[in-house]
Amino acid sequence: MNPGLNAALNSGMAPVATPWFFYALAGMAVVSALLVITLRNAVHAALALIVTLLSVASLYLMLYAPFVTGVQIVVYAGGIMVLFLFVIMLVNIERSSKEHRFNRIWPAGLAAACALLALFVSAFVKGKALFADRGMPLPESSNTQQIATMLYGEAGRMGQYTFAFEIASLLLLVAILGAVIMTKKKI
Amino acid sequence: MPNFIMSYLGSTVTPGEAGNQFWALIYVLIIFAGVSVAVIAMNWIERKALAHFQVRLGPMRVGPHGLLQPIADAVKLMLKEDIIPAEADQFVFWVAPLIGLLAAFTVYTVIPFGPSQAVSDMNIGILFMLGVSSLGVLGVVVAGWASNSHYPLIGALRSSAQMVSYEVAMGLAVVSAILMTSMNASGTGTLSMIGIVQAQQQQGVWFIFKFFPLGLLALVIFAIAMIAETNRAPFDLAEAESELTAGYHTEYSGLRWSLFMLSEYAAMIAVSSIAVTLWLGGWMRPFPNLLHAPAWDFIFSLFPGLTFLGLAAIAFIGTARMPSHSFFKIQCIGLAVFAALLGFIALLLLVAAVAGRSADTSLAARFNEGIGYVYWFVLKVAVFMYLFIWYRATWPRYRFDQLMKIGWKVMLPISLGVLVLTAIVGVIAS
Amino acid sequence: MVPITTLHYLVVAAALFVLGVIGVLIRRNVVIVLMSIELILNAVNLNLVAFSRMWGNLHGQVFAIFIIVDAAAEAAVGLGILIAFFRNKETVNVDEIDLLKW
Amino acid sequence: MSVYKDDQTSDASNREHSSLDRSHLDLDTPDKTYLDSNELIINMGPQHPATHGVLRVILKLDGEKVLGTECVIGYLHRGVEKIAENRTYTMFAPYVDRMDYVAAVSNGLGYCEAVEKLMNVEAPPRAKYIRVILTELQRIASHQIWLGTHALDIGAMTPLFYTFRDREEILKIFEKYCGARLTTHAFRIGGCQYETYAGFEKDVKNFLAFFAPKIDEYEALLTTNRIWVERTRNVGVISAADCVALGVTGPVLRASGVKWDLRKAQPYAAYAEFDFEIPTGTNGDTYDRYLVRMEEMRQSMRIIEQAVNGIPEGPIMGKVPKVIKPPVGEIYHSIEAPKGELGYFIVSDGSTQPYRLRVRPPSFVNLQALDIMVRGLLVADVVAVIGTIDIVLGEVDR
Repeated sequence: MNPGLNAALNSGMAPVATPWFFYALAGMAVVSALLVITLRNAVHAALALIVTLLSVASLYLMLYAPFVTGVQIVVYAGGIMVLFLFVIMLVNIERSSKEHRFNRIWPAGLAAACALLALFVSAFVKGKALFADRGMPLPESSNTQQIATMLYGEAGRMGQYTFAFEIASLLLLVAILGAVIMTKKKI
Repeated sequence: MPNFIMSYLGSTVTPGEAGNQFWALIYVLIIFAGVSVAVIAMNWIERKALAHFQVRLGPMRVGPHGLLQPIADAVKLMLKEDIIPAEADQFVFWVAPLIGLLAAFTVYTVIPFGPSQAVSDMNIGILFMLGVSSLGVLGVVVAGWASNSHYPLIGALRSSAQMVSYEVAMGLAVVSAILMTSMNASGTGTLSMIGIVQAQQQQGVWFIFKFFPLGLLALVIFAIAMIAETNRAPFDLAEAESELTAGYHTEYSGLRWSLFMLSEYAAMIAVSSIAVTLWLGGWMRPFPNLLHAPAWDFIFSLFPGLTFLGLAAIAFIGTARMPSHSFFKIQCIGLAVFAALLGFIALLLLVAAVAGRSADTSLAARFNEGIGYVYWFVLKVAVFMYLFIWYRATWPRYRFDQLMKIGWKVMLPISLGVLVLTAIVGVIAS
Repeated sequence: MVPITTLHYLVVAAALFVLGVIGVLIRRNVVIVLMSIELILNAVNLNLVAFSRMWGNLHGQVFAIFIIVDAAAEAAVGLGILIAFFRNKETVNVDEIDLLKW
Repeated sequence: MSVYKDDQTSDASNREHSSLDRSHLDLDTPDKTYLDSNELIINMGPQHPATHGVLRVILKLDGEKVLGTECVIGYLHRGVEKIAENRTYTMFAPYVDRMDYVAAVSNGLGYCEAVEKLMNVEAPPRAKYIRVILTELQRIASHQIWLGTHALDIGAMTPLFYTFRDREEILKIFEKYCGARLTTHAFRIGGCQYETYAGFEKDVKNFLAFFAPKIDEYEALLTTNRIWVERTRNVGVISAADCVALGVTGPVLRASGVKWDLRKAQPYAAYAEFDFEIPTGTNGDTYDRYLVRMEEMRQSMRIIEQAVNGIPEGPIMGKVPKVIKPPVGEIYHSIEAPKGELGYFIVSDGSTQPYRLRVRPPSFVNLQALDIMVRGLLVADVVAVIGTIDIVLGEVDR
């Protein structure tokens, strides 16, 4: 065991992994995101999106957010993307793969997106000082428990987000019903 | 002794937790090789056991009692012509088995073979396992789609629908076990795989026996869901030979097909490991709470050696019973060498067990302890693996609508009920 | 080697966000437009989690979880609409979804 | 790729070139495409593990639901009926073994009896008893193959090996009796070629003692197996009226509740002398057919037991001339083969060769019921129903 590293880990100061990991994951995420929006075949795009999602999940892990990582993998990669693949198989993409990928106003869209990018860049350049660390990074080991406390509250006390959490479950219920009704042939 | 070996042996946490990348890598390699060997062994055992269920002999020609058959098959599959259907999506066709394989093997990083015998102890261990193993469904869907053929597509749709719907019941069963981890003084549970076993250790009960029969029910639900999850009989509709020829991998052959098989068996071992970790006390030996005297420790530490001794004895008997024809000479020698190897391992383990008893802090004791953890874990997993074979030999196959009916109308309500009851009983008990 | 700061994550998130916006704006296939929306949501999530680390509290992570829930609901309903639409019009192209222009 | 639209277009274009007339099947492309009402047309067979040979079934599916089927047969057509016109009556006898090759003895019995009836000769009693014993053994063997393959189709692997293990004992008796195991050619016109070998009775009795617990073993695996019952009950239901209308015979008919067995209705060979039951079902579903066939195996054992105990002494060959030359005329004779009514219609012009020989194979007729039985069921049920009809393609195609 490396005592120095261990001590650093316990204090929560050191990065979880080397910067190389960050650059590799960030590169993977961005490149596959680029593929998502450029690939002709929707299944290929979906596979690229899965790579993006998993890279982003790994980035969460580097940000000491293991629970979000788990949720991202379970819900996004395991759930939503399977749904996407199902739908892609059901709808006809044979035809769309022979058509134009981009709509007629794509220069305008690209220009708008570039403007947005410029906005982001200027914000980052000017407001660099805003993004310095303000607090102690949180320990990773009790991440799940702390999130649970925020969502469900502790003994006898409602959590900060309990109400929002219940609303979210209601939203999901509505979404399930909506999706079922929408896809049913005859109601 | 080099420093890095000692550094591991002195540690009581997993390499991942200790940030010991060297040992983590070694662990990954050991687990990868171990799982591959286990899959090969499972292949042989399944064929032999299935054959004996069905009054046949099974593989007998390649090696003594067909022991080398899986290796011969692996070589054959690798040398086979690599066929990609003309209309298939080449890239996706290639990638699909790899997705399944990655999903099946990645979960092994958090499987605890012992309190420090895991690559890493993730804070979200069980969530990670469920999530990553559910990624396997992507490989199936994509394989069926990429083949550009009807049978694979139907097979893929079937199996993905099946996997997704049984994941729900499976997840709820898992949650009820996780709920049990929180029933201690502090009231905080854990998602960590090692933490779950340690919770069982602290509470002095395997979760299968906790709140009887709630724990048992949860395990039964999980055990059923995991069969569906891994597409095994009687839920093997995706590969229903008589209906869809071979399901989603109909168009696959050679190496890529073997990758599918490898990931299927690896996934079987992985889900069995989850079941063992969550309900059967993981690496713990039987009755650590009742039979806790040091003498019992010693007796149980003899088990690995005795098991190998038994296997060696079986191999020796097999050698003795070989026909004395000259044709069988090489096989006879091979089996004898194999038996001797097993016997040697047995001797080694027994010596370690005896040596580990005398000195409590010695290297031998540490080694012995580790062997014991891995042995009990693997033994429990092996029971589940045997059940997989047994089911396959005994039961016909469910129909798709029946499968869905069972998943949503039977398993889901029961698992929900078990979850709610576990919570209620837990609150009352505390 | 520059240590990884919050800004690094923000830049990645901004890149993902912009790519998602481009996808929404220029792609014709609704499925890919929906995927681009997922990209945008992921970029937002990455920002939230990075800020959560920056401030040293968990609110960002909780918000990220809510957004994932929202994304699931969005995907289910969006794909439901898509299927219903495909059934009637036999197309998945956004620029052919012009019934309201009548 | 889209399964749905793509298939329809390709199918529509294929159909113009196809010589198959599918008009009666209503396999038209719908005018409008509805996603989940999109029909999928898949080919099951001729190379498919569950079509019992080379049956090709074109399935029209809605998702997994079967909207219609069409059987394409003839992949194993060998022109048996035409061959008969160019062979003498004696020379043709081995050919009938190749029709239902898992029940060769029954085929031979039907043919020999038809020719005997045409010639107005009768086999001596001992020969009749030998015929009954062998035919009933063959019925058990045929049902064993049915059970094994049917169970395998539904996903139970193990019964297949059990049934094949036990069928071996029957084949051993055949081999000892006439030297052949599968295509036995056991009988001759006018009686039997071979006298029973020494120990034949003992072998048969041994088999009966051996087999009685084995049926229980099969039943223990399947009859009360929940999955088996769920997979077979109310699957492939066919009413008695439909059966009669389609000419379906054999266990399929009896499982629908019609007590029709040629062994009782028009006794041939020595069947009039034996005491046995005709098992019938009530629902006409796959489970009933399974039960009927299991019971038939038991009844066959009863018949064999009576026959082997009461086998008379005497000649085994009737008075038939060396050259078989039936008088001018025609005859239809049918027997209860394991799969149903096996009929031979022979027209004789007084020469040594049949002028026309027509076989009424039970599998061929029963296969017609497939479409009625599987409509509205799922793909998985199609294989179950093909299994339960118990077809042998050699007999369907001839």
